[in-house]
Amino acid sequence: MTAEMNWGGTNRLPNRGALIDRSRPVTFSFEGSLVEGFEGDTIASALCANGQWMISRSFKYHRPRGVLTMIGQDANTLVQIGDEPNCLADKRRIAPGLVVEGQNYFGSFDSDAGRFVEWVSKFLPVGFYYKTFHEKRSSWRFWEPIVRAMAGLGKIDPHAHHGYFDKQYLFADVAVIGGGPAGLAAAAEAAKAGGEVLLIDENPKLGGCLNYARFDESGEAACKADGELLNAVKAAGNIRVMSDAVVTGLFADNWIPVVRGNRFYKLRAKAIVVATGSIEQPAVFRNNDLPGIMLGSAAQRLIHLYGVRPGKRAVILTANDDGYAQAIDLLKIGSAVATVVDLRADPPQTALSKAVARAGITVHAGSAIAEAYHHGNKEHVVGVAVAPVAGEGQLSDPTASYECDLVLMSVGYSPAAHLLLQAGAKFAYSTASHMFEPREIPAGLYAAGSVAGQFNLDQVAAGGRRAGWAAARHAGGTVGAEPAEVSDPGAAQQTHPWPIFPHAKGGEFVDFDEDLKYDDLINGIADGFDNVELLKRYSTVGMGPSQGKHSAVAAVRIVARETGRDLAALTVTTQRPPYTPEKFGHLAGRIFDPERRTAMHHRHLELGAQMMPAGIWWRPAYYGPKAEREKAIREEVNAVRNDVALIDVSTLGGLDVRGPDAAEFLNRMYTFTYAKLAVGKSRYVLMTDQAGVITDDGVACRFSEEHFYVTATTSGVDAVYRSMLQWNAQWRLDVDVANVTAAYAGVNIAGPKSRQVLQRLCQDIDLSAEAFPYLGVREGTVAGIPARLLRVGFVGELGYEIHVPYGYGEALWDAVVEAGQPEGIRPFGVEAQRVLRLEKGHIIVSQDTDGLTNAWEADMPWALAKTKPFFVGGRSTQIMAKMPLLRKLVGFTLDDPALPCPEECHLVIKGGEIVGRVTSAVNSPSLGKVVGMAYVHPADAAPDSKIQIKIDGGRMIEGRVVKLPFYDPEGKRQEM
Amino acid sequence: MALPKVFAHNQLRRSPIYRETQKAGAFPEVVNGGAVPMHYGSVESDTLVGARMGIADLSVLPHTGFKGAGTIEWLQGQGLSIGPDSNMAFRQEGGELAARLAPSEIFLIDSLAATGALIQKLNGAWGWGTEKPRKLIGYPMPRQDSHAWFMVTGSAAPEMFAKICGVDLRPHKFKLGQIAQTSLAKMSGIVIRGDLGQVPAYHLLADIASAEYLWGAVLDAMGEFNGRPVGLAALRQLAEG
Amino acid sequence: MLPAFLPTGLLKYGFLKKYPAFRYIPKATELKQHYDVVIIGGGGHALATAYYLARNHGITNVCILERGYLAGGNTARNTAIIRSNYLTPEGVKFYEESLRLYRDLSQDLDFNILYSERGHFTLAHTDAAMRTSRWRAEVNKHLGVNSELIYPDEIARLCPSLNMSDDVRYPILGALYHPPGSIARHDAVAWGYAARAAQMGVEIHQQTPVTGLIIQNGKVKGVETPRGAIGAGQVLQAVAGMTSVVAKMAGFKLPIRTIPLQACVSVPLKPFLDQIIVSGSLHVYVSQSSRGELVMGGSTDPYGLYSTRSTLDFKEGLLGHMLELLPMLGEVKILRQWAGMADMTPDFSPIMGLTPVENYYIDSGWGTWGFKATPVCGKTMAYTIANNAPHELIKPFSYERFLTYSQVGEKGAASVGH
Amino acid sequence: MKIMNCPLNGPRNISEFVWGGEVKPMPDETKLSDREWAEYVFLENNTAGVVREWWCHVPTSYWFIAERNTITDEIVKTYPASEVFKSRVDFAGAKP
Repeated sequence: MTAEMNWGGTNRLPNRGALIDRSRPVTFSFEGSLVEGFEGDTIASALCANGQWMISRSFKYHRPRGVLTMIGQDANTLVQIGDEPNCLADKRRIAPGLVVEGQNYFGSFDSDAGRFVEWVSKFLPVGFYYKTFHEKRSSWRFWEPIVRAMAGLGKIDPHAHHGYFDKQYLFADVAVIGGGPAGLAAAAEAAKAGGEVLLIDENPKLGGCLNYARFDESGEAACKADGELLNAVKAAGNIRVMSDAVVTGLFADNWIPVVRGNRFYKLRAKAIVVATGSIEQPAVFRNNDLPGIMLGSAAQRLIHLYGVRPGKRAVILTANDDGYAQAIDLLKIGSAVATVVDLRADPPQTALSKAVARAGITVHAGSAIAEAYHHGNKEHVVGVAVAPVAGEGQLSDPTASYECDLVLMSVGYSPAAHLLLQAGAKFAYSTASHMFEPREIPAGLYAAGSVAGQFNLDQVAAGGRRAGWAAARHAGGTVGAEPAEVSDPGAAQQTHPWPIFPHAKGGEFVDFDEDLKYDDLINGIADGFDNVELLKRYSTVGMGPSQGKHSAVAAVRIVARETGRDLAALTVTTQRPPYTPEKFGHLAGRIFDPERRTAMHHRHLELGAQMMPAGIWWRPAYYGPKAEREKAIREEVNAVRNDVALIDVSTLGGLDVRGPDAAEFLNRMYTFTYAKLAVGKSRYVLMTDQAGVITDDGVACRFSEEHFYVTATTSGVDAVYRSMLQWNAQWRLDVDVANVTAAYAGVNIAGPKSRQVLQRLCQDIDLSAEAFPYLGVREGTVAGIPARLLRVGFVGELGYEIHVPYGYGEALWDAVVEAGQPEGIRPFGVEAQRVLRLEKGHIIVSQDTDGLTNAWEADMPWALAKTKPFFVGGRSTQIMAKMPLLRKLVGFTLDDPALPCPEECHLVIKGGEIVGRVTSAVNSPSLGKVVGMAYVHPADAAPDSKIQIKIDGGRMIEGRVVKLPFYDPEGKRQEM
Repeated sequence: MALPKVFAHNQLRRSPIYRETQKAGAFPEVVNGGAVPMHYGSVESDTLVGARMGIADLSVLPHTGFKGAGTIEWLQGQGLSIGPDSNMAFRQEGGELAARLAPSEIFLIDSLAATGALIQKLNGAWGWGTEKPRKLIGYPMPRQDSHAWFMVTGSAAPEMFAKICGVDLRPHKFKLGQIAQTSLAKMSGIVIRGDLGQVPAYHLLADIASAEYLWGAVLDAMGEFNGRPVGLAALRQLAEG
Repeated sequence: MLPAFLPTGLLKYGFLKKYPAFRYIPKATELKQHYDVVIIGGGGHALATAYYLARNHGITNVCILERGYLAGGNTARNTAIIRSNYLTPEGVKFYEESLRLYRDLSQDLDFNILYSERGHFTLAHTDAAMRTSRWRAEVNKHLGVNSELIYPDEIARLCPSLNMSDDVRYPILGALYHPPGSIARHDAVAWGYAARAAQMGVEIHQQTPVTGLIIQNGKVKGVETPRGAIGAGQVLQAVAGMTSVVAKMAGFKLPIRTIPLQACVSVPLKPFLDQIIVSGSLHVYVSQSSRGELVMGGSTDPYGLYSTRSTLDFKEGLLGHMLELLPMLGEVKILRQWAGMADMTPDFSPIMGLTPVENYYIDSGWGTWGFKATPVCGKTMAYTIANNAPHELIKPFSYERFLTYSQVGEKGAASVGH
Repeated sequence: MKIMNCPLNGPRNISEFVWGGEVKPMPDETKLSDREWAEYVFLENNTAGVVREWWCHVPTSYWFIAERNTITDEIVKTYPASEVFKSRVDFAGAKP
């Protein structure tokens, strides 16, 4: 052998391996030792090439496991790669320096301490954990950590951080899923209609089984078909091919996730051809899980895709022609075939079976493998016993045994129907083919190839063409004559009805993922879980990483027989997305999380503001280091009370309500009345929902007969706007509502000196108390910027809210700060504003109200119009007026200066019962005492009533109810 | 190496992302009372980039809107040509685009010449009537300040959009002048196809308060196409073809 | 000490030749002409009610009618979280009783429900969330429930896996910590109740939908099924996800909207997350099951639907937020997703007890909080049926409360599906 | 992802829309007892079958009506709200 031959492993075959590039050697490590492979190898193929057959440890018994499918449909090859757990070694391609480790073992991979579980396995029947460990409450406390420690497969790296994943939308007229013969034919045919065709295949090379399966002795049939079909696809100009791309689901209206590399595609197609093929099914016999025992198709993949010899001496268990094809494959690479064991009593004479006979290979017809043998460590199969089939699932005593290092299972298939089932297709078990077959497929979806029960190559291609044609037509393409059908005599000979052979000593695995043996299912049924779904939940069959791809059909067969039900009436358990596991990173993608910033955002940062989220906005909480929070807030409050300060109020909701019915509209949306509100004036607005619950508030400013500018809460405005539009879609009033929140930046300049500061910037508005009184609104310019000015009193001092177009916001801020220098103007944040408004007794909707607060509880009857015929929530509010009031929002203070300030949501207790809670409380800088608002029992709502507040540590303190507002009750300061 | 002479923070009107374009090395000029990036070092290289994958900040360029009963009639009375279809943008004589967002709503963006002539005229012309009952002529909308205005250009633009937008914007599916009011990188926005000569190009109008977020999201999506910010001058070059 | 814990119950399985099967779920028999109590629905609540009817009230002539397979609805689809850290005194008292029953349920039923105390963390990322957390903590403590508002340093100490950094979009400001928060094997709860109820004579009929109700002058007399009509003295409907449809047969409407709630699990991982983590602001919750799977969910779907189809956008939204909380999970994989149907009420509290139809009772409005209430629902509904009067604990949850504007506002404590 | 056909914007992913619940025209409150009003406010048909619903296209804040099958999630048809709410609504005492 040449040096190059030697590289890449002793089991490497010459002149084979469609996917590997022998000119590109690659070295990686497995469990610490270096492994040589070629570019294009998967981890598993490279390991097999180097004689490392054990790739993982099983979930429960920690048995050695090796290659089963070589296409990632099983969980036998799960490995850990750096911070990626549970990675499929038979799908993941190797790369230089890749560090691969085994999973789920204790101590060392080769001698795993976890194996002890199997030694005691007979004491651990199906669902054993339901049956014990609960003698006392403490029993489970003792055992659970032990059971829990055994759970799981791969490991998390706590310090990992997710990499760069992103997403992209795709669009196509026809999407073809699966690049095997059916998919190729479908794509080529669909393309004839001229639409956009997208062909998606999970493998690096198109062709599917044509790349490894054998349809005749010479192998020419596959090559010929491959060539023709590929050329047709290449020839079409309108087929986009996505290889190495996995479709993981099929959702409503043909919405398809496609995973390729670190990108997650979301495809919308007008029509879809599902040509996902079928999943070869294992046989169930004692020790059928040993490394060296694999599906026939897995061996063919190793040979033809990776140039790896799966074994030197093989026993083939079959029930169809494919087993004979595999025998020929093995002979051609110089491996011995000890025997072919055929479950069928008299296998049909086919070209392939004759060829096998000519090669002098004994065929045990009507026989099965009774058990597979191993050495102590169970790390590889070393031989099998063969016994005649005596009846369904019954064997006579073994008549022969063979030494071998390879056992192939080729006893039948099950359609890879997951995508179709997810989309609502109905499949039913055919007693002719012994497979589930499509009965009902939703419009716009078409199935072709073995997923649709087609196996004969000509029939598969024809099925593909017909599906491609139908899909193109459904997608609105102009199609020619419908391609002809080809019937298939062969399908009935593909799958054996009962490749399940229990053994007196057990060890016949039905579910490799979950280490479930034949008896576990039988016993589960005997325990009363005799429905497929119940048995799944009780025994966990099909719940492992491969989601029952190899166990679901066997489970249904067993349930049907044990309960005497008709298989045709049963279905496999619900197939849920994803078809193959999707990474969190794929689903998350680039995390899009929009945020809104005011025009002055960066000014706040420059001034050292601590920002806080308000809805999706950012607002300054206070200015200064976190450590000096209290001090900063107090100074900001004092600045407003004594001098002048400014706050960014841009996030406040703003709605322009315009038109002949503007006033009538507000009358209906809010509790107050606005018809008679004078132009140039503003008035409080309170909104309730249909149930009379307070939902928002603000002020309405009337700039003209037909124009109101209405403010709303920062986080409420979008909902307010939306509900206004929905109501007027029903009322049809002549009014236009526009959400102009972002369009206007806002600054509230507040404090006794605010007028003199503003005067420097505002020439065209007379700011005098007489000309521009409290609650007045004006339009003019500030610092040369067109502005809306509002005299509102939220903080209780002389103040002006200035609203200017967003683009001018930063310039306005700069101008006000500049103009206020002589007065030492400073910015204040949301925290100070909360203190100021609390001193004035103004509520904050959603802090001082909750999801059920009505106007009576909030003590705001003054905001309810008496004379209006209607407002949203009006009737409910009237109804609640007749009912006993259960709580009332009041102001309170603490008379004992030694008492600590209660926290928001500390409870108000009366006679041991919870009657309310503190909604806001602060140690008021302006008043030098604790003031707050709380819900109290209505009996205690009168001023000077005493209330009991339960603060930290369960301590009860006494508060006294006082009339609101706390600060400047006559409102002289804000009306200056 | 020349340095910018105009600075955005010296203007009254400021683009919501002027800091970003400044960081990217923009050379601005004053347009419509604000600073608009004309190029990022060289108009030529901007133009080359723009033909492949570029994004321009036009937020300070004149744009406005009108909506409500009577809007279309009034605008037509003012000489605008507006077709019957919603979600189509109609080119005016001066190159402005009248984007019909709804049966009675127009979003008007200026041409790249950015004279502002038509928009000033309309803003000036609109007023509450004194007649009784008042004739309904719609209402002005503060679009200049509710929406940031970016232009995304280049052959890679459609594929870039496919990373942030679920609507198929590829030229053979999204015709010239067509409008998509949709979700972009999880925020609402308006996309108008307005090719520059042979180069695919899209106006992108979105919430001005989220402009920095969107600018960042688009630049991130442009990365694999080696896209970068380009100036208004390059757009004009491409438009001339 | 150790011997006390030896699982001696398992010895027989090892030593006996033949598997000593115990039929937990009895074979279906013929339907009788008449039962004292017919329960529509074969989920956890129905089975628990049947169990307590038999055990606490000696009423055993009871028949459970399940249209599909046993406990195959929301009982099979929930994420098995148990807690009592609610917001209203009514809610807290109710769920606390449920927790009390859960603690001893394995012994009570002689069936291990794998009840496991993990500690429940409701993360707060905003001021508003902090206020709600303190509110819940204060109400809980006042009523003797173990809850505490804790701050980032302690959160970091208790759940080291969480991303506590400040430079994320929604930094963690604090959390409502509820040490008794637990998980259990949801199916096992139903199976245990079924097995013991059946032993006391309760009949369980799967694949038997109720197609109509027999009501004479305002009084229920029986139910109709494809297997024939059955007479009944009293009838309970416990059909989460189909509540309005069945109630319509009884002739009344409910303040319920049926909305899907989705969830998913990861491929099994070695245990690394011992706690139950919930984030209302990020709409996610996660715990790690005894199999090693991460069990994850979020808030209900954006619109109403009577279907358990899965959506992709649910997963995309959920995992985006999940990686903000647990950024090390980028390479972890989703194994399976599914959905249940949640009957959402306006105040996020259940609707239980008597109905406008005489002798017809309802156990509904279980939104996203049904599993954790299973034992207490069984106990209180059994009492309510046996006495034809609502149990003290469920009086606040009456159907009437909406018509009298006296709702029980739990939104603050239940709005994320957990 | 479902496709919702918006009367204004055409077919879009349903994630661009918010659900407004069943169309429940408001009865004349002057003709209802308190209890009847509470029933109108709180009780839902929650129909399993084809239902007439409010939907809003978020990017345009456009409200319209969709008829959707709540069992199959099939969207039967969509149309502007004006096809149901044809004329101006006034309340007794309110001047037009």
